[in-house]
Amino acid sequence: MKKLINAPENVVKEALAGMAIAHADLIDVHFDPDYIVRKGAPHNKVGVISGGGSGHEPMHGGFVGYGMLDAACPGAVFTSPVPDQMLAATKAVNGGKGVLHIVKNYTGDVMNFEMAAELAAAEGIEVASVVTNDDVAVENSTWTAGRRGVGVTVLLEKIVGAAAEAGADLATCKAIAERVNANGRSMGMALTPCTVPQAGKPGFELAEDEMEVGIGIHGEPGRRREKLAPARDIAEMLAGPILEDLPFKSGDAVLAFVNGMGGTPLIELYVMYNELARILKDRNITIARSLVGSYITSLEMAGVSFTLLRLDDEMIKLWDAPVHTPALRWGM
Amino acid sequence: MKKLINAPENVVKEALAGMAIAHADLIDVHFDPDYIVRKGAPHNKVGVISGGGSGHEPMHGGFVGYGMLDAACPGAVFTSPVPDQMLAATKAVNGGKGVLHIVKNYTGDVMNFEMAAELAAAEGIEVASVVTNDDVAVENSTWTAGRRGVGVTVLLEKIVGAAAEAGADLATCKAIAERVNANGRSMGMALTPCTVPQAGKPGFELAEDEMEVGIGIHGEPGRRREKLAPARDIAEMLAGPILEDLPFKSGDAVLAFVNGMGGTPLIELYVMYNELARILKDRNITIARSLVGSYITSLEMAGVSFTLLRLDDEMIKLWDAPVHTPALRWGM
Amino acid sequence: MPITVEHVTHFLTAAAALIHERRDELTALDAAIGDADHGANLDRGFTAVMARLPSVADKDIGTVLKTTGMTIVSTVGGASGPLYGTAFVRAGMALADRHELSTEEVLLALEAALDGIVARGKAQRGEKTMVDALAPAIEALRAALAAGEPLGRALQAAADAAEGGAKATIPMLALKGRASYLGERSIGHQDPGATSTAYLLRALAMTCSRVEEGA
Amino acid sequence: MPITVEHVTHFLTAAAALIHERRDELTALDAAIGDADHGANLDRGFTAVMARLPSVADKDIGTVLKTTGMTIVSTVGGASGPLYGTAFVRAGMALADRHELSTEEVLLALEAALDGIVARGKAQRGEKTMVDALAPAIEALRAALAAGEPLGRALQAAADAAEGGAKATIPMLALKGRASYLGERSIGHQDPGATSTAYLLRALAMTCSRVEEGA
Ligand SMILES: Nc1ncnc2c1ncn2[C@@H]1O[C@H](COP(=O)(O)OP(=O)(O)O)[C@@H](O)[C@H]1O
Ligand SMILES: Nc1ncnc2c1ncn2[C@@H]1O[C@H](COP(=O)(O)OP(=O)(O)O)[C@@H](O)[C@H]1O
Ligand SMILES: [Mg+2]
Ligand SMILES: [Mg+2]
Ligand SMILES: [Mg+2]
Ligand SMILES: [Mg+2]
Repeated sequence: MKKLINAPENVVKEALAGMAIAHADLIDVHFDPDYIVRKGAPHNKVGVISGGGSGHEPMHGGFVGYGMLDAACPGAVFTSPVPDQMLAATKAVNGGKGVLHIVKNYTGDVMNFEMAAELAAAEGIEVASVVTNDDVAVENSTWTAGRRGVGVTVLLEKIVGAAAEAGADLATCKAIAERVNANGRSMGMALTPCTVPQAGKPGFELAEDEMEVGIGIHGEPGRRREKLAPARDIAEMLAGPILEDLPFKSGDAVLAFVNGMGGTPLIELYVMYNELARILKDRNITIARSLVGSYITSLEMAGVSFTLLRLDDEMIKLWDAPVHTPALRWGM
Repeated sequence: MKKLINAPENVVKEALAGMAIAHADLIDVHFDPDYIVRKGAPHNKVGVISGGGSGHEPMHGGFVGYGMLDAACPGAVFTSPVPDQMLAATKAVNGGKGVLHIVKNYTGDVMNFEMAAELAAAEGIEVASVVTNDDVAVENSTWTAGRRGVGVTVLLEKIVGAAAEAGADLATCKAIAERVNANGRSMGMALTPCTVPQAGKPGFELAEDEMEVGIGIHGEPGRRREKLAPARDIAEMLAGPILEDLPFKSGDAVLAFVNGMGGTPLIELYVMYNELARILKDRNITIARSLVGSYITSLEMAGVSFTLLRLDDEMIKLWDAPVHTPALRWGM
Repeated sequence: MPITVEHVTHFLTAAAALIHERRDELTALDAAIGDADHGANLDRGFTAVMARLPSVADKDIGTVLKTTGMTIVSTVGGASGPLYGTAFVRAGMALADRHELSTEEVLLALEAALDGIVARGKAQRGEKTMVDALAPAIEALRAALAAGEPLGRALQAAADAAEGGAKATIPMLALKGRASYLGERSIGHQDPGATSTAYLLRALAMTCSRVEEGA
Repeated sequence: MPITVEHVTHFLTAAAALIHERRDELTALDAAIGDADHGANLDRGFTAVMARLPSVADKDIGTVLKTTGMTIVSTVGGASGPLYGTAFVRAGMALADRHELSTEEVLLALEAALDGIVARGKAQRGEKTMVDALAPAIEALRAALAAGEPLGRALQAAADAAEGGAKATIPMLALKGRASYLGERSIGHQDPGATSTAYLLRALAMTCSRVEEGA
C-alpha cells in the first residue's frame, strides 16, 4: 500500500487537523466526536449538515462554508459516521430554525443518521432528512436497499445550501432537496481499485485490459466487469442508462457534472466531458451549467462518474448563488 | 495503459475541446496553432501568457481568465509547445502594452519561447520573459541546464496576473515575477510513475516499498530512490532542502502550497499539509496563505510537492485580489 | 451455576479477542462484496467496549449490555454499528436489573437482540445478512434447551448453527446492505456480518461452556 | 554524380522512415533519463515534413532544407524541435539557391547544422547531447574526404562515427537538457538525441551511397 500517511488508523484525524489549519478562515474542526463546522455557527438560518465515510474528499468537509453546508461529519474511511457526531453537529448548527440532514442512501448512513435525528428530536431540535439515491447502476432497487446516493449529493448540497442561506425554512429546504434528488441521475466506472488504509489491500483486482462499470464510491466492485474501451464508448455506457432512467428529453436544460474518482487526471476528465457534451448535443439537451473535477471520490481510484441534473430556473439561481467553501467557491 | 482516452495522439485536442465547452464563459480555444485565450482578448493591459507541455492540468489552461493568464499554449504531453503557438497567443493578447512570457526552466520551453519572442519582436510586439526555476531537488545547477520551474509557476501566474489586471506596466510585471521566483522554492516526490499516452508504458518502475524523491513534473525519475516512509518523514525530506535553500527564517511569512501530482487523493494532501504546518511552526515561520490541491501535475502520478513562497505585503495583496479562471477562483 | 455479570464480561472479552483475531478475514470478506471495513469497524467497536467495561463492572447485566450496545453505536458506524449496537441495547433492556440469568433468560436476550436487528435493518432471512446467522442460532438454541441440553451444550449447538447459517449465505443473492449493489455478483461470497455474528456466538458458547465445566 | 534536390528529398524520406521505425526505441531511451517523448516528437515532425515536401519539390536545395527546418520547429516542440529545426534551417541557409551540391558543400551544410545546434543549445561535447553524435560524424566525414574517399563511403564513416558517438554518451553525466536533472543517475543510459542524430546520418549515408552506386 503506497500512501502519504503516517498510520492507517490516524489518517482521518490528521487530514482533519490539516484542513483545520489550511482553512482556518472558513471552518472549525471539532474532535471526539469529529465534525467540521462553519465558522461562527450557529447562524440564523436552517442548518444544513451532511456526513458519511471519509475517503470521498473534498466531500463533505470541503463543502462546509457560506452558501453550502454548516457542518460535515466524517466517519472512518468508507464507514458511515456514528450518531454522536451527527447529534453534536446538529446541536452546533441549530440556530433555532431547524436542521436538514443530507444523507446518502447506504444502509449504514441511513441508520446512523436516523438514530441521530431521533436523539436530536428528543432534545427538541427540529430535524428533517433527505436521502439521495441517484445511482442508476443499481437496478431492481425496489426489493433491495435501493439505489446509492452519489454525485447528485454534491449538487444538492450546493443548491440547498444556497436556499438555506437565502432564508428558506426547513420544509422549503427539504422540498428543494427532494426536487434536486428527483431530477438527478448518476453512473460511474473504475479503471483501477483503491485501497482502504486499514485494509492495506485493494478492494478488488482488475487486469490491464479490464474496467468495472457501475461502481459506487466505496471502492467496491461494480455491477459488471468489461473490457477496457475508448472514452467515447465509456461515455455512452454511462450516459445511456442515465438519460433513459429519468428520462432526460430533447429540450431539457441540465447541469453536466463529470466527476473524477480521485486518481484520474483532469485531462482525462475533459476528454470525457467532451464526449458527454457530444452525446447531449445529439439528443438536443442543453448544458446550462457544468462542473468538471474530482468532488466525490473513492480515495485514489482511477475512474469517472457522470451526473446529470435537470435544471429549473430556481435551481439555476441557487446554483449560481455565491458559495465560499474549501472546495467550491464563487461569487465572493 | 489504462486511461479515459480515445487515441493517444488526440488526447490534448479532445481535452481542449472539452475545456472550451465546459468553460465557454471564460475562455476560447484556438486550434492550429493550439492556444487557450481569455474571452474578449486583447484587454487593455499587459498580456500575460504561459505554456508548456500538456499533462500538468489544470496548469496552464485552467489558469486563463480574469486576474491570471491571458493565454496558455499547450504542447503535446510533456513536450514544450512550438513557437507558432506562443507567437499566435502573443498577438492575440497584445493590447498594446506588451506581453509577458512566463516560462518554466526546461531547455525545450526556454528555446521555443525564445524563438517565439524573437518572432513577436520582429512583428513589433514588446515581449518580456521570466523563467521560473524553483526546484531545489536540482543541485549543482551552475554547470547544467539549471533548476526546473515547478510549483512557484502557479503562484507566480496568480500574483503577476493580478498585477497586470491592476494596470502594472510590463517592466513592473516582470520585476514582480522575478521577485516571486526569487522567493519561492519547491521539491517533489512520487509514489508511482505515470504513463505518457503516446509512450504507452510508465516512465519508470517502482517497487511496492519504494518512492522517488526529487522528481520534476514530467514523469521522469527523481534524484534518488528511497524506501517508502511515513508522511512525517517525507515531509521532512521535502521541507528540509526548501527551507535551507532560500533560506527561510524565523519570523518569515509564507504561502504554503501542498500540491498533488495528479493521482493523489486530497485526504493525503491534507495529511501532508498537517506535517508541513508542524515543521513550519517549529521554525517559527508563519503560514500567511495556503493552497492545497492538485494544480501542477504529472498526469496520474501519485505524489506530492511542497512549495514555499516568502511573502511581502504586495504579494499578499496581489494573491488575495479577485481571480476567475477554470481552476482558481475567488473574490468574484 | 447461573450466569453472572462476570460471565458476561468474560463473554465480551472473548468476543473482542475473537473479532480482533479475525479482523483481517472479516475485512477480506467485506472487500469481496462490500467496502473492506467490517473487520476494522468491529475491532474498533469492541476495543472501545473493553475500555468502557471497567466502569460498569459492578452494575447489573442489563446495564453492562446496554453500555456495550451504546458504545458500539458510538464507535462502529457503518451498517453493523447501529445493528449490533441495537442488538446489545435490546438484550440489555430485556435483562434490566438482572444480576443472575437463567437459561431461559439467555434465550430471551438473544431473541431481543434479533428483534432489534430486524427492527433497525428490516432484513428477512435469506437476504444475506447477519440475520441469516443469528436466526438459525436462536432456533437451534431453543430446540436444544427444549430437548433438555445444558446451556453450554445448547449454545455450542447455536454457535454451530450460526456458523452453518453464515456458510449458507454464500450462494445467496444479497438484498440488503452494500452487497446488494453488486446484484448477481454478490453470489458466491460469504456475508461478513453473518460471519462476525457466528464469531460472537462462538465466544458466548465458549464462555458458558467454561461456566458449566467450572460448575 | 552530384547531389540534386531529388536526392535531398530521398534523404528526408529515408530519415522519416527510419525515425518512424525507431520511434519506440527513442521514446524508451527518453523514458530512462527524460520524459518519454523523443520518439513521438520526431515522428510527428518528420511526418509533417513529408506532408510539406511536395510543395517545395521544384525549389532549390536550400529552400527544401529551410522548409524542413521550419516545419520541424513548428511541429516538434521540446528541446529537439528548436535544435533540429535550427540545424536544418542553418544548413539550408548555407546552401541557398543551390540546385546541385559538391562533396564539399555537403560537409559545409553539416557544419552549419552543428553550428546552429550549438548556437541554440549551448552544449559542448561531452555533455551527453546530440552534439556528441554530430561532432564526431563531421570529423570523420572531413577526414574521409581529405583521404580521398568518395562521398558515399565518407558519409558511411560519418554515420559510423555518429553511432559510436551516441554509444559513447552511455557513461557520460548529462549536463544539458532534461537528463541533467537526474544527476549521477543519468550515467549508464544512451542519450536519445544523440541516437536520433545517428539515425539521421545513417539515412543520409544510405541515400548518398545509392547515388554513387547508381552513378
Ligand atoms: N439491513 C440490514 N439488516 C441486517 N444486516 C445488515 C443490513 N445491512 C447490512 N447488514 C450487515 O452488515 C454487514 C456489513 O457491515 P459493515 O461492513 O460494518 O458496514 P457497511 O456495510 O456500512 O460498510 C453485512 O455483511 C450484513 O451482514
Ligand atoms: N542544450 C542542448 N543542446 C543540444 N542538445 C540538447 C540540449 N538539450 C537537450 N538536447 C537533446 O535533446 C534530446 C531530448 O529531446 P526531446 O526528448 O525531444 O525534448 P525534451 O527534452 O524537451 O523532452 C536530448 O536527448 C539531447 O540530445
Ligand atoms: Mg462501510
Ligand atoms: Mg519533452
Ligand atoms: Mg463494510
Ligand atoms: Mg523528451
